[in-house]
Amino acid sequence: MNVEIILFGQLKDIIGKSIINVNDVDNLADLQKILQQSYPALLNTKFVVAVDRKIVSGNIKLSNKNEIALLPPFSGG
Amino acid sequence: MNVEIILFGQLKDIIGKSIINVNDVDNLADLQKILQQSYPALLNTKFVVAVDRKIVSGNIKLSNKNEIALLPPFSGG
Amino acid sequence: MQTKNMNEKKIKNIFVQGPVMATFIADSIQKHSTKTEIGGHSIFLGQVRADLIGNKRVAAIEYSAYEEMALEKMHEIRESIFAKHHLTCMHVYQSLGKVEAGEISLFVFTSSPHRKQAIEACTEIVEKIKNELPVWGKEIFEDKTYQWKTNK
Amino acid sequence: MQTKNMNEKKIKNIFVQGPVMATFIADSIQKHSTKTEIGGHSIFLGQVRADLIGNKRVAAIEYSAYEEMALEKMHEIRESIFAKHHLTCMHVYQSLGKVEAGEISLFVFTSSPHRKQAIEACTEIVEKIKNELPVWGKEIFEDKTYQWKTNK
Repeated sequence: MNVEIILFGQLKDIIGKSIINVNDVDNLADLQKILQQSYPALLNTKFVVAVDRKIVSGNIKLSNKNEIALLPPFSGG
Repeated sequence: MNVEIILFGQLKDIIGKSIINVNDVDNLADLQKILQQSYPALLNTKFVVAVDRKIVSGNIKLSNKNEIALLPPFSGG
Repeated sequence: MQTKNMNEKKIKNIFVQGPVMATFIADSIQKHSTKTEIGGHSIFLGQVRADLIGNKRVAAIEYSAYEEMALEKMHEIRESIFAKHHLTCMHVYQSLGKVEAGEISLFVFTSSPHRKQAIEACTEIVEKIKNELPVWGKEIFEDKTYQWKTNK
Repeated sequence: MQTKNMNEKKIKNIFVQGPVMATFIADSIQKHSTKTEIGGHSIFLGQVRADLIGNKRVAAIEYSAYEEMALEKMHEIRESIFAKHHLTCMHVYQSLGKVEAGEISLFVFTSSPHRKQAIEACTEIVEKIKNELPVWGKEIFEDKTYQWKTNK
């Protein structure tokens, strides 16, 4: 399954895009592994994953209906 | 010795004046006694005494060079 | 007397006649745009409430003060606040005279490089003003009778 | 989907393009003069600091956000604040895009019958905004290079 991932803040600079596509992934653990292989710079970068606009942790199922985003540390205000 | 006393807030209403004069007084304890005799309504009224713009307590000497004021509870803001 | 005059010079006026206007607040905020070391401003505004007391509605509060003592006390408060908190600046305005319900009677404004200092200082100043400044409010009802306000 | 639409309707926008202007703040204050149950307003303003980082001076911050998520989160924060504090109203404005040093990028405004509730709520909202809203600031130096801001 192909999922689309939205990037924000410095992650856009690090990866050089604001949206990336990842193939053959159906859970969060696999996604994290694939991302780190494809973009080694992410290993040195703090971020959390949001699925459908909620921050998630642990291993959860993903589908291409989910809105998936990588969020670096917040710095609004 | 004659001292002049400035009144504020509801004390002006209670006494009906904004300045009163008290004769033959040279300390705070005597002043309090004379005030309560001359204005019995003060017995039921909360107030503090300021001498030269500082709140004072206990018995202190007074002279006609002091600025003496009676202050009801504050309600600014 | 020289010393006394020098101290008096530093004493800032805090009193304004009638309500504090929103445009005055805006001007005060705008003036801080040149102070680029500031990261956070904290503002408190006291507004006159149309309280129902018994069956009477408060229409306005008329403020009076022992002005000279209040300014001396405010000067002390200012010095203690600057000694305790890292502030860039601090402004206080208290109304005298009549302020209608819905209008603003107190404006406290603190600014600091970091938000926590500005917020803590502002809150502390408001409490001190309510408790320590010789200022009195007379609540005037719609029928023109009145009672003296008491602070909580 | 009906339920979802109803929820979305209640979600208020908080984002403004560019700086929050002092005149906008004044208008916002002025609008509350008809709410005569209010006794105190608490306001926090975040201002962009011209920090010196290494030997470079911050000239502006450029803000971006995951807007949909930020608005949903802000809606949650709003509901939790109203559940906890007795507020008459609450307003939040966060800048997007470029805000120059000395300009205002965050405006939080709470009002309540009594000051303590307004002050506590305002402080709590500011902390939640800094920690929980997906908003990012890019510090742009005078030489046009930049670095991503980190909140303390």
